[in-house]
Amino acid sequence: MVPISYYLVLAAILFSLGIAAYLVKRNVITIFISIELMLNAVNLTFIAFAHQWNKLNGQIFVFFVMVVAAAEAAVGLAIIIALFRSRQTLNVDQVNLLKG
Amino acid sequence: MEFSYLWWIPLLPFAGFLINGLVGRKFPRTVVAAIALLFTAVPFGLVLKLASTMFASGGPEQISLAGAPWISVSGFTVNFAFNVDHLTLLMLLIVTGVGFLIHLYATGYMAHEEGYWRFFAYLNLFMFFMLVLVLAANFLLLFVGWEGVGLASYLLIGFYFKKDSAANAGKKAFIVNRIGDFGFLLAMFLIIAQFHTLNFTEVFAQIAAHPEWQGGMMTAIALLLVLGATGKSAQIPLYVWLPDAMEGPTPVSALIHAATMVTAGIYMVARSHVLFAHSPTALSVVAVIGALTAIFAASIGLVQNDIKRVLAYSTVSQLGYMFLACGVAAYTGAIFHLMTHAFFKALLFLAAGSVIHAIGGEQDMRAMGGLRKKIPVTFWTMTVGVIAIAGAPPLAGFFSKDEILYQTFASGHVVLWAIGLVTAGMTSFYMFRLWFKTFFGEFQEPAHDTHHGDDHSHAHGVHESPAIMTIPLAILAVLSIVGGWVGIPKAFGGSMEIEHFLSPVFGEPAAVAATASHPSEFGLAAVSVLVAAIGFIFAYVFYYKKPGTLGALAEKNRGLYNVLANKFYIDEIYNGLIVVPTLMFTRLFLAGFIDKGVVDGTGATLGLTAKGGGYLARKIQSGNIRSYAGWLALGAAVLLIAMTFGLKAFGATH
Amino acid sequence: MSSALLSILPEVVLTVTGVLIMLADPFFAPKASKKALGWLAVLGTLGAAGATLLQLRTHQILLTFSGSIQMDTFSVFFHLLIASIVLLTLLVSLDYFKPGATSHSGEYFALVLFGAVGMMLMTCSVELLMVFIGLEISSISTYILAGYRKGQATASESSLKYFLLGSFATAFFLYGIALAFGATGTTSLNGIASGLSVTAFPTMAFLALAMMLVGLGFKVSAAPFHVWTPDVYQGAPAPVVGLMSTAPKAAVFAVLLRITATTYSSELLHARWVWLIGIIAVLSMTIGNLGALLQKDAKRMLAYSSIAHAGYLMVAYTALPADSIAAAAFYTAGYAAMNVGAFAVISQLGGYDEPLRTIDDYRGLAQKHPVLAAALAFFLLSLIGIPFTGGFFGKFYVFNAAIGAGHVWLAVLGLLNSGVACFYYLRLLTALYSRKLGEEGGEFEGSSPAAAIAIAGAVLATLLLGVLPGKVLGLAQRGATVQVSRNR
Amino acid sequence: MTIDSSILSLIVFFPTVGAILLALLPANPTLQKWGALVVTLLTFLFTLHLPAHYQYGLTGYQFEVNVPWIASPAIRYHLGVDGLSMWLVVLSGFLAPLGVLISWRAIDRREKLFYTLFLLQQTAMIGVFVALDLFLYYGFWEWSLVPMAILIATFGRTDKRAKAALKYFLYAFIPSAILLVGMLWVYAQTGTFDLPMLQQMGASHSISSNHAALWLASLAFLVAFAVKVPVFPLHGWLSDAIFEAPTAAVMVLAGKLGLYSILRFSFGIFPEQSRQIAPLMIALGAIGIAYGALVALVQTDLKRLAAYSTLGHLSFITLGIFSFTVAGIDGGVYQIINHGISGGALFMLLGALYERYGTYDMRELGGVAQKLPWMVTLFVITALSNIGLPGLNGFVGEFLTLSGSLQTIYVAHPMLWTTIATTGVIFGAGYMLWAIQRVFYGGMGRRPDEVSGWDLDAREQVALWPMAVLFVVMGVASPYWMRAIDSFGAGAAGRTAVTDVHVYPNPTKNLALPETPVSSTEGGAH
Amino acid sequence: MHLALFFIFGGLAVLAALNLLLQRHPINSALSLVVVMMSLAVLYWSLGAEFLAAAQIIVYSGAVMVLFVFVIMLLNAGEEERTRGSKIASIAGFPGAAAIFCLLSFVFLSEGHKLGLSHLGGSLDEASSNISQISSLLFTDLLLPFEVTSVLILVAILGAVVLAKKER
Repeated sequence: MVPISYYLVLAAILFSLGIAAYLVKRNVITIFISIELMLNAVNLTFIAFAHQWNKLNGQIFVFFVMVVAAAEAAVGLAIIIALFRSRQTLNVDQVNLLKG
Repeated sequence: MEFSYLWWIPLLPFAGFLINGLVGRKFPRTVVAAIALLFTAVPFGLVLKLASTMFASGGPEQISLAGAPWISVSGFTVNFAFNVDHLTLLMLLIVTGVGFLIHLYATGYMAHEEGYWRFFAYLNLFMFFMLVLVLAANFLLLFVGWEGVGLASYLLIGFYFKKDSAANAGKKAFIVNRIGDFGFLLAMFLIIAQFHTLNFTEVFAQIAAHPEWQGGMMTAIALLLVLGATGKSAQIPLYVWLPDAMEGPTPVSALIHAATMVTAGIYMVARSHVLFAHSPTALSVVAVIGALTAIFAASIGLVQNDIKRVLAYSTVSQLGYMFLACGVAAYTGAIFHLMTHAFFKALLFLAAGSVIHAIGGEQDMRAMGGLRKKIPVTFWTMTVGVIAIAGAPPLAGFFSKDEILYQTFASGHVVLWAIGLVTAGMTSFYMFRLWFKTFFGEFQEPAHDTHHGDDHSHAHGVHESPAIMTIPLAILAVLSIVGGWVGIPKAFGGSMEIEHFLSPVFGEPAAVAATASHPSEFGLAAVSVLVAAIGFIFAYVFYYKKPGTLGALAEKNRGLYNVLANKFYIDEIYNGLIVVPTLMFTRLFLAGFIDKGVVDGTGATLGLTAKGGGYLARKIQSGNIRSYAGWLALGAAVLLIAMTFGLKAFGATH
Repeated sequence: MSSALLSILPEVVLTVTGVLIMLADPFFAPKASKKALGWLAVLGTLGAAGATLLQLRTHQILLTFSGSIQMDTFSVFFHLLIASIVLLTLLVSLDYFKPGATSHSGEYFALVLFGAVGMMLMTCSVELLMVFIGLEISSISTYILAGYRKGQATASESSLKYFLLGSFATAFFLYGIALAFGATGTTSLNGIASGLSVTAFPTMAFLALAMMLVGLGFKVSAAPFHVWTPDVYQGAPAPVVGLMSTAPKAAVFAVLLRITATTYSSELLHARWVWLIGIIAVLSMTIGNLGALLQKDAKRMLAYSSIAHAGYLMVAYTALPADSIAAAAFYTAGYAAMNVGAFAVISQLGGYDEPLRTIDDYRGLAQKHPVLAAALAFFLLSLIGIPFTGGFFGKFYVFNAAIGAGHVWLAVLGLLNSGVACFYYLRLLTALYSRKLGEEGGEFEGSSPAAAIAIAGAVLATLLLGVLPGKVLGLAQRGATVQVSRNR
Repeated sequence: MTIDSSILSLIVFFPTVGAILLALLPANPTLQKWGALVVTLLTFLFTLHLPAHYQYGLTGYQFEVNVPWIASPAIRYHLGVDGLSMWLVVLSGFLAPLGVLISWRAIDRREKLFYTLFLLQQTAMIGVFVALDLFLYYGFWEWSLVPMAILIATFGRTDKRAKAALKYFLYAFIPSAILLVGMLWVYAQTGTFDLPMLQQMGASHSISSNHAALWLASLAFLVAFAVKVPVFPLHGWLSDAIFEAPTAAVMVLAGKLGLYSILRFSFGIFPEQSRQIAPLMIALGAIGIAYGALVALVQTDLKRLAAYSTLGHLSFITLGIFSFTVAGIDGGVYQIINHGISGGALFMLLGALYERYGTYDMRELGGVAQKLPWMVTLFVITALSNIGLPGLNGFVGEFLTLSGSLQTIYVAHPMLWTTIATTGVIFGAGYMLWAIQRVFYGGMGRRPDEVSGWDLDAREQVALWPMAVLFVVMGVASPYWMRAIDSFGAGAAGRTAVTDVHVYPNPTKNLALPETPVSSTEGGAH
Repeated sequence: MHLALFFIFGGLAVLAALNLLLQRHPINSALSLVVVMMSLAVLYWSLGAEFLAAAQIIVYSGAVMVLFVFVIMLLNAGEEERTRGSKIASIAGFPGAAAIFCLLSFVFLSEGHKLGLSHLGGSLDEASSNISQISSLLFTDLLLPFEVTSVLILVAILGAVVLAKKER
């Protein structure tokens, strides 16, 4: 018997680690990976709450999040490829032509 | 309306102005002159007609002519309205009569000038405004004429606008007059606030009905009016424009700056005598200003070398007399002197013009001499003028000046009387000085010095002026002799007709005059004649007998001489104390600090602040995704905290 | 027609058209002009607009698909708005891709249509799941559209920034949904609305709303979540910017309105929400306007301006329900008309490769293209908020609502901001009408006929919204009444 | 639709129609010029309908048209004129053709743009004068900025034109934004934008009971208007805008709109607050008069000189209207018209001078009178009108405003402020005459020496002489105009029982000794 | 038992996430994420979401992560350079992240008593399996989202084609 709040805190930890990773990582792909981490944290929250409320909606939401994440991954990686083609770099710190 | 022809008195000159001003350029000179003369002569005729009506026994003492409203707002209306009483009539006679003569003279004098049409247009314009001034039935209409003559004076002084000095003098005249007008305006505002009308009859009736109103507001109004008068009538402290005004053509000096316009201040004070009667303070101020101006200007006149400037300072000095007369409530004396002065001063100026004309534009008396034979008519007429102003009986100046001095003495202002007396001596001296320097001594071949004085470079050889100029001289000379006879006091066996004539306006002669003994009046007259004789003797000695002694004297008293020659440095003092500081203050503080600094600076500072904000906003926009994520994270955190714990800090209780 | 089909008819029409375009695309040579497909898309959009009008005529509120779709005047308003924006964008884009510029011009039209499907779905969904999916469809398609000019180094950067930051924000939004679900046990907006007032977890509800606000704030580029906007707009193709600065924002604002409506029943919640939004509004206006002051690039400047406009719009959210909803809805319409128009002109001037970017490049434009310049000037005036333009009435209603609700300070700050704003709009405007041409000699491209129609349409819309706002406002007010009546 | 109810709409929108026509016509300079001239002349003719059919005995609005426009918020298309606005409309109509005439040669490129904007500006301006719905008014008010800003930005004469245009726009727009807040607040309180209704509410103190809020709202109104006037020290934009703007634009740049708005809206909606702030405004007016004249005195550029002169003249009006005396308000309104004509003529002449010598710098000019006699004639007449020579129009207005300011009961020392204000007549003469001297008199300046100028041509004479004639006619026949104005002024000065305003019993008490006449029973100033 | 399961896999997930953060090579990060996902799958299962647990492994860590790894390999991404591109990320971002974490944990823990306890593998409805419940829901009530997802995927495909395809 684990309190639901434990799951939620775990999700919060993962979410924050995702943010942190986003901030730390220089490689575009890794940053993208961090986002996936955040999404996973949210998924965990959903499932925990679904358990709490004893409702399937939460779980189904997670299912859709997975689909969306897959779609995003396809597009995101395509964008990254396009970027790499034009810039020859994956380092975000060097992607700053647009500023000011 | 029986008297509706009065409207034409000012309007005809105005028509002349319009015709000459708009299309005169295309006319030949004779036509221009004819128009100008015609539109001056007819009003003169109308005035004569009017005079005959009013002089006739049983004739009206006062004629009121109300026209359309000019300014009309709820609770306050000013009409175009004329009011003719004996004072006005006298002024009308002087203005139109002397005005016509001077017009006549000018047709000859200006015959070869460029802008002939312009000159006569301006001259007619002047006539228009001057006539409005004297005819006006309320302060505001008077003010129209008042400012209008100032405008005409401005235009005529600056007639030779190519010359910087002329343009400057015109401007100076206008601006100094405006300082006076500033006072006049304020006086009118106060009158409106107090009486809700500007009509002479109503205002004075209200005042007269309340003998208990003394000082206070009355003094304030009166003093402000006096400020106006000092401007127009060239009194201390605003006399400075008049000597410079001699930059204008000589007929202008004669008409405007001697005979008519400059007397407007006297006229206005006399017109407001009911008001002044309620303010002894103001009267004293007037008297003191007058006396001081008289002697002050006379002392400067002692050493001037420009013939017209001598006459100009003399005018200022004589106006001082009139002021003095007003100040001692001897309004009749003031008006009397105003009239005689109009005759002889116009004569003097015209004669001086004739002299200048004769010798090709030279105005410096040091370059003159021995003209007696060359231009006899001018010489003789001028001699009459000089004697008249010097105050020798039985010429006009004697009676009027004597009346003023007597009234001053009789009213107990002994010091002022003494000042007046000394001034009389000085007047005699500088006039004869002028006379001797111009007509006696060695004849000098005129140097054609075109930059100096009127532009008379056409003159070849010294010659007498044409008849069209000498005839007015002659007429004025006659008037200068006989003009005073209307005011021969009883002590001399006269009947003081002018006093009776003006009594509907000023009331019966003051008790002091009535009770004064004839012997004292006779004695005083003798003293003044003596003083005038002393003046003559000095002039005779220094400038005829032993020319050069005075030079030595001046050398010894270099300091005093310089002070006088430089007109007490008043222009410089005004410049240094008022004009330059004002300009510096404006340039540095107002335009520099307030306008550029505060007014513009506030806007600029706000703009810069906004731009600084823009710079910061751009700084945030570093282009780095991780930074952006950082902002997002921070923003999210703040938002979450704010939402969770409420916004008590912001007082969000709603 | 079944009510279920009717309720999503516009989306269906658009989807079908999009699919048709995709099917037809292979029949064209890769780099050939695909204008025909564009016209097809235009037809589809017109069809969708027609379908929306059909919805409008039913005069009823349809709750379909197990309560996840709600067809009401509110949704119809935004459907029409989005359809109009898409229509103008398509018209502007018809000649935007010159033959040979890219081999994907066919997909472009399909993507625009699919994106529109997502946006429309957002506005008619009352189920957060549908909102989320709609949001993702619209987001992903705009991510792609932003990076369309692959040849440009800035394009992929723009796309990447949009994508990475967008996903980041989506995670927050999603977390918010999760928390809302946690607090109320449902992801249906109607359920949440009734659940919020009785929830056992009020703090969680606060967090949920805040998290959603982060995600949605990002999408409408409200400060402090605006950082992506200038970079993305600058790198994206002009017609796309016109689209993505208006249509998805309108959709998100609609969602935000619906979410705001859920808070009305909880006094405490609503008070906090209002204050937060007020502060976000002020921040957005200020940062947006200040940031724009020093910009040289016209698109970038307008990007900052769009941040500011998001701020103005959010002012409406602080007011009482009925007025504010109508005001906000009207504002989105006014803003859409002028902004799409402005970017339409810019896209015509700049062309695909955008040789003319900075304000200096626009110098003297009025001499070369007086009509285009006048149109742009008009849009700029509307953006400033000069009366008799849509922009003015938008602001007018918004601030009127705020003052009506007693938030005079917001109105003062907002209008002061609009004062500051006129500085940079005018800089562009005066450049248009200045004497000298730009340094490069200013070889502007003329506008294509289709784009001319679009620009004329935008001008007309802006003008109509400014002179006769009654019709649109009436629709918005009817929509607002639906929202209020449901939640009160 | 009778002619009386549609004439205002016609006047307002006819220039717009003209502008659209011009925009559609080809950019042929001659065509554009003549087109603009015809349109403006026709508009002027239409405006003349107003004085011809105005019912002078009545107060209140005439030629009204009042139809609903927008349901929510309640906005109506409500136009009308009264004694205040009628002559302003005619004045705007009168100035427009003159503006076209004077631009004939000065605008030698992009005529189409110029005249289109010029006509749009006219619509906005007249619209401001006739709108009786607060919202409608605001619309015109804001719109009046735009064509003007573009005109300055496009046709300004130096490289700083864009900056000047921006400055002008920002100065006017930012306070207008606050004005909008004030308007919306008033609407929130009253539920109406209709001016006559608001005036009634203002008079009966029923707009709001919140005094602080009313104060703030009245300030929001006043500041926006005061900047537009401009009232010292809010004139930061004036000098630069006038310096840059083309003549036709300068003629309508300052004065009218702001002052009218103060009279109509500040006084109308906030009668009490306006009186409370009167001491400040009177002081600013008086200082502005002296300040404008003094600063004008030290300018070397004619346009800047004229700009500060404008400031001075407008300050007379501020002083007058805030005295809340009949004379002050009547004179102020009259002076608005005068300034439109006299100031307009001055700028026209300066523009003509610039066409000839390409400079406004007095240091480069001089002796021009020798070459251009007509020019100098008209210039002197105009200058005299500007410095308020009696018998010309300027005097009537100045005299009334100053006499009004002395009678005001809303400041403690009316004499002091009136005295300061009256110094303006001295300095005013100073800078004007000095300018005339430096430009026209004396020796030949550098430019006139190099460039052969030409005297006023027929077109310019046609444009200028009507103004010169008006100077005189308005100077001697003021009642013709005043009767309409007075019906407004008497109302505005005496409007409502004003509570809560400190009133000083006798305006000239400070000067008067106890025994002097105190005829306060007659109560000239109410 | 349940608690141990939670702590073991929860701990694993956190450690893997930390590893993700600390590793410098993208591949390592990607694989760390796979570990996180695997651990979460266990936790999903423990919360009664069997279907999602399976999907997590098959779809997420299987398909999606493979895509990541594939792209990493395709682009031949090497170790990250530690460039200093952003100060804000650490100045503003980390405090932000920490604050978010603290706030969330605080809220969850303080409201924890109101939240219930989880029971291991507790199916939501004893009568049918998790999968059948989900699928019945998916094809009835949630049919529309399901269908709309197809549009999403269509967009994604389009995007991938448009962006990743080389222009000839």
